[in-house]
Amino acid sequence: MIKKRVAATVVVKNDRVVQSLAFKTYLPVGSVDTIIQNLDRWGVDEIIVLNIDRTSNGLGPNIEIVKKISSIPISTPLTYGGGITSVSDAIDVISSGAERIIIDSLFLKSPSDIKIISEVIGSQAIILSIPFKVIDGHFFHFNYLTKIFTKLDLVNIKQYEKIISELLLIDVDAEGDAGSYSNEVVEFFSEVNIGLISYGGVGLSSQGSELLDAPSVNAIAYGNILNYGELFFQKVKKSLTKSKKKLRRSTYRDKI
Amino acid sequence: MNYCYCCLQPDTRPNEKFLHGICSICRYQKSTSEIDWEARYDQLLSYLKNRKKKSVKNSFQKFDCLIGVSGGKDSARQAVWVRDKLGLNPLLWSLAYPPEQIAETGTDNASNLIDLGFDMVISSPAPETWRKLIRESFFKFSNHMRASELALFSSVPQAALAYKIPIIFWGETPYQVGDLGAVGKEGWDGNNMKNSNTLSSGHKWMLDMGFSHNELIPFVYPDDSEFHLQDLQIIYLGWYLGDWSLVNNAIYSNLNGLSNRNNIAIETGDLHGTSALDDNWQIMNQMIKYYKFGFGFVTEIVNEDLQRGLVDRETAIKWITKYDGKCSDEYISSFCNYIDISTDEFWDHIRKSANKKLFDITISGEIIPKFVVGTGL
Amino acid sequence: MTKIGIIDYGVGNVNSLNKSFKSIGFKSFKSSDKSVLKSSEVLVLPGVGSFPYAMDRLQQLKLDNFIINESKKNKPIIGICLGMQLLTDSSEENGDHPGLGIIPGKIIELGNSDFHIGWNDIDICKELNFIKKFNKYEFFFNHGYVYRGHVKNILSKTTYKSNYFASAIIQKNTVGFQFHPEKSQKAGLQILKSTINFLLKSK
Amino acid sequence: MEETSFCKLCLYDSNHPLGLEINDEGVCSGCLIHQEKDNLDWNKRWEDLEDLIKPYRCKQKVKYDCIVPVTGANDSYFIMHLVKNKLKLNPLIVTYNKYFNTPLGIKNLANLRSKFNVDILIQNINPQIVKKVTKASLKIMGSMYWPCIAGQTVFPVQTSIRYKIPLVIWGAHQGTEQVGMFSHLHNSQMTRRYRKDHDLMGFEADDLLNIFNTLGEEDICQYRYPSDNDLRRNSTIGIYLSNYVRWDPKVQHEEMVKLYNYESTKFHRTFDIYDHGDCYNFLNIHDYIKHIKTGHTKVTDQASREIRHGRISKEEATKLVNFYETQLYQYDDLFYEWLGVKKNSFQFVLNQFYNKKYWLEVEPGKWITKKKITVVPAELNNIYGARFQANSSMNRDKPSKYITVGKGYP
Repeated sequence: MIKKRVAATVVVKNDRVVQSLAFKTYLPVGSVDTIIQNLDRWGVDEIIVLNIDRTSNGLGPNIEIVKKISSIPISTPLTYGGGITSVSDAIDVISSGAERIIIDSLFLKSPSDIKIISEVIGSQAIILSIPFKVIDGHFFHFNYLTKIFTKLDLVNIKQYEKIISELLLIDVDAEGDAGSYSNEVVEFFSEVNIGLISYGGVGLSSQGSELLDAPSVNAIAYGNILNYGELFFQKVKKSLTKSKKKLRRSTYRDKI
Repeated sequence: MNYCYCCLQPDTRPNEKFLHGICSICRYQKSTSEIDWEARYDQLLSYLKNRKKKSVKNSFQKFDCLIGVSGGKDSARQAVWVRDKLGLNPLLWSLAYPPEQIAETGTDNASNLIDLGFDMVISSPAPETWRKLIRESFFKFSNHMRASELALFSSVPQAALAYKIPIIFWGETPYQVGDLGAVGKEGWDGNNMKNSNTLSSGHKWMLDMGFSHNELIPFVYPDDSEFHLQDLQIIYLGWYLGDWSLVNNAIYSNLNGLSNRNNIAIETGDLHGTSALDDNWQIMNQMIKYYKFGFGFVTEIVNEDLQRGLVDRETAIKWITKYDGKCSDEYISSFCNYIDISTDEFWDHIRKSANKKLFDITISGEIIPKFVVGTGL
Repeated sequence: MTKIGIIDYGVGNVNSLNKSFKSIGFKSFKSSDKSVLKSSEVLVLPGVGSFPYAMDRLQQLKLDNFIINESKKNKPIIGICLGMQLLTDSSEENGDHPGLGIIPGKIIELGNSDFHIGWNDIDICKELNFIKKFNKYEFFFNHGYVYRGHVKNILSKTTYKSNYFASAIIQKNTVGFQFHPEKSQKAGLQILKSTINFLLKSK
Repeated sequence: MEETSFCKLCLYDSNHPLGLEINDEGVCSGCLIHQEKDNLDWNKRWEDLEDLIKPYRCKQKVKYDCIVPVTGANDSYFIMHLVKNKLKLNPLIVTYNKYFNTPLGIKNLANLRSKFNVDILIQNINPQIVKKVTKASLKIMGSMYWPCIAGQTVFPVQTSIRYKIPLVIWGAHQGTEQVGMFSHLHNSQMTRRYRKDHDLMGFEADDLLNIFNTLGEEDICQYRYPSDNDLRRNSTIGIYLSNYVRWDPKVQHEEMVKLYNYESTKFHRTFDIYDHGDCYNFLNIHDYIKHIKTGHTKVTDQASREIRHGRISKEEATKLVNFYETQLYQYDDLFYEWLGVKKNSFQFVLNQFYNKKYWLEVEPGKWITKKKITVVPAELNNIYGARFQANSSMNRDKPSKYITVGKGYP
């Protein structure tokens, strides 16, 4: 049986890992390779690197970081997002060592390119990131470059059912605040036939298991909290005991 | 009070039984002359070879064995021999006295030992708890070392168990110190150390003082079951080191950088200044022992020389008469200061615990031996 | 030490594979040059992306015939994910495209425009020691197309939404994994090691 | 590489080796998190701490409750004050011997043991091995202090595993204190990752091994962190008191001097008198190495701390830094002798580690700082020093000499 994934998100800014609190405040955490090596050793199901200052600075994807990560080496699936704006960007990222890529601003700027990318790297390798806000029960797509939010248009997203393989739904306001992820967003997306990854504000709460109960949720991603203590990925897994059967068992390395 | 024919050991020593007028240590020494030391050495090597396979070396340590050390002569000698002759990687374990008690010679020698290229952990119990225990030991047993010896003996196997090190090397065999209760299944086997004089009194008296268990952790000798669980083996190195003696050990160690005490025999009750280098109050304790049993440290030193024929009986008697049980006032007053009593209280207690069969106490409070060294009462 | 040649044709994750092999005690190198790859004792064909694009890359670098010829000379080959799919006769991904034809069978859609992404376990179907011990172990999958072929070629199967498909296949000296052993942590590295040792022995 | 930006409040810039985020208002993450010190309900935080440690108290009073790493300096007294006398825990204290001990450090540690009446374990790694590792870390990362930091951050954790004492209590979380790595409310704990990343400059013990040098596994194994499985089996957890107490080193130290006779010393390269008096090197040659590699020295950290606590203006702090940064280091001869190297050989090694962002090589092997320093007259060095009056000295009237094991009493 396919397992649901518990992923680790690594937010990168200026080539270093930061804690991101509601996309507003950033705190320095450490270096990308040390943090990812550690997540790999902990046996997280997937590592998601979100490089948040590439598009805004017009830098393109952070190929150096992807290469550095894969030469650690790691043996955990790597997903990279940040600055991917073209087919060649996508190929570069994949051939530098990522299994999958995350598309964000390209969706707003030049959505037709996404199909072309999928023809080259395959739809299974493409995740579309949708940072969202909930205002008065309505869902808005948050453009973190312009800080503008527009109403989420599911009809539009439905068109990507064969082009991308998963949606990364980031609750912007909840980020950094445990148990505050908007469960309703899962319901809202139920008419879209694309698997979901929930990220932002789940924390060590019962919310994780509730989200995993939804058939459309393939994965939950955890970010800041994984930096707060030793073996915190395993601790997160413990908070998901109710969903134990849907998840891989925690592993602990014997070797240094 | 009788003296051994061969040496000057009196039969007042606890648990001592003369046989045909000869003391147990002399009998043991005599028996050693027929020992095939080469064979013993080979036996040790083959034992270690088999054990080494079994030893658990976890990822953050690679020790083969543990050696209990102080800042003294026996320690340096054993450590160097185990490392350089047996080719093992030892962890040295030092149960150190608290700052108020430890002598500078002791810390210097610990430094020297570390600098010789050893890994050492220094373990030292809580100083105020220690102070209370020492005070109680002094008044209860007239032996301030009763508490510290419990810690010295206990901390080493405790450490071996925590570090999962399968072998402990210990120095003297029970034969060499005349403590036959601790003899194991074979001469080298130290796993019966729990029955030694030092440990047999246990630590109940400490609990009776009102301490809780978690204040006395360093003083509790591990249970047999824990030894079994980890297959821990204590080995007496004295069984293998045929030239083990106070003087020989001191020679080896002095040549490895050990510092001696600046000795004035009349103040230290020691002929060479090579003993109890980490604790000046042991000199005082030897004095107390002298008042209790009629012999002190000088007797032990001289006896070794007598057994080896290095001194004549006449000179030996002279040294003992002159220096045994001597202790400078400075050591006594620093001890009194430590346990917060006056020197008068101290002497009152000593006079009370002095063996009245062996000593007269004059009106002015002087403790005068009734016996004549070498002759007895 | 066994030399493993990783075919570097611009598609897929050669760097991490290279490091993975080193970490389990093999000597490995990556190259797109036939003459260099020839010196290897085991060839590894990685691959991420779409079938036609990858096949096109192999042809451009003239590696397609090279791989087929090496296979005929009995050189052990391991295909990983898309690399495994390329070893088969054909694929229906974005049209109908011929593959290298080393392992009989073809690649078809998983169905319902679905993807199989994530960690799943494998059920071993062949009594071969090198793989038997990995029964029910979990590996990382990331694909939307699957292998269809003869049962004699199937080493293990994996269940997904009440259907199952081949997760590892074999033909003589060639083994293909639908999952990514190099991204499957401890189990993945173990299965790689076991497979390479098996292929070398049976050479 | 992005351009350097500066915090408008403290003395830090975005090149801080621990990382530093500066927000749109020009305030750095360190200053931002520092504001919590004046906004949090510290009584509530103390209750949180009590709740956190509750399961670790040995109710039967037969075992140690926790492990506390200490030295003969820094916050050790305050940590013990909280652990022993406020939380009423029964700790086993542990020390890694750095071997650069001063008489002051020996004295302070001895006095700490007596004043707090605690059992101690002191780890002394074979100095011949330590020297070998020191040489390797100098070669690899230009650090003479790697073994010290590696040892003092790992011996407590190893002891936790060996003695089956899950709780390890640390003092300040440097990442939080200096650069605001975590909010106090994140309750951040000790991790192997943090140690490697920040304490050890990205190099764990095994990262020192390579085929070109002569280090072996047997040399570095005692600096290894226990495995994940060891940590899990033992449920080891390392907590930081600074998350639960309004951490203010100056105020705390002043109290420790009064309560327990903690001894302090004047330094040449900083105004603070309380930290690192146990070591001949930390605020001397090690501080100089920090300067050549990172462009700043300890005085910048301490002055920034004083700014944040509102006890000094940024302008005054800058003067202090300019003065102390340029002071000569001392006692380096002891280090050369200990390591067995010549003075000019050591200089040659250091020359390879000058950070060209901050230093200009004007002549081969001759470096000058790129920082524009207005010369500060010597009398200004006491503008703030007056508030830091040392009650002792590093040598305590003894000769300058590393003490491996010392008595420290009286």
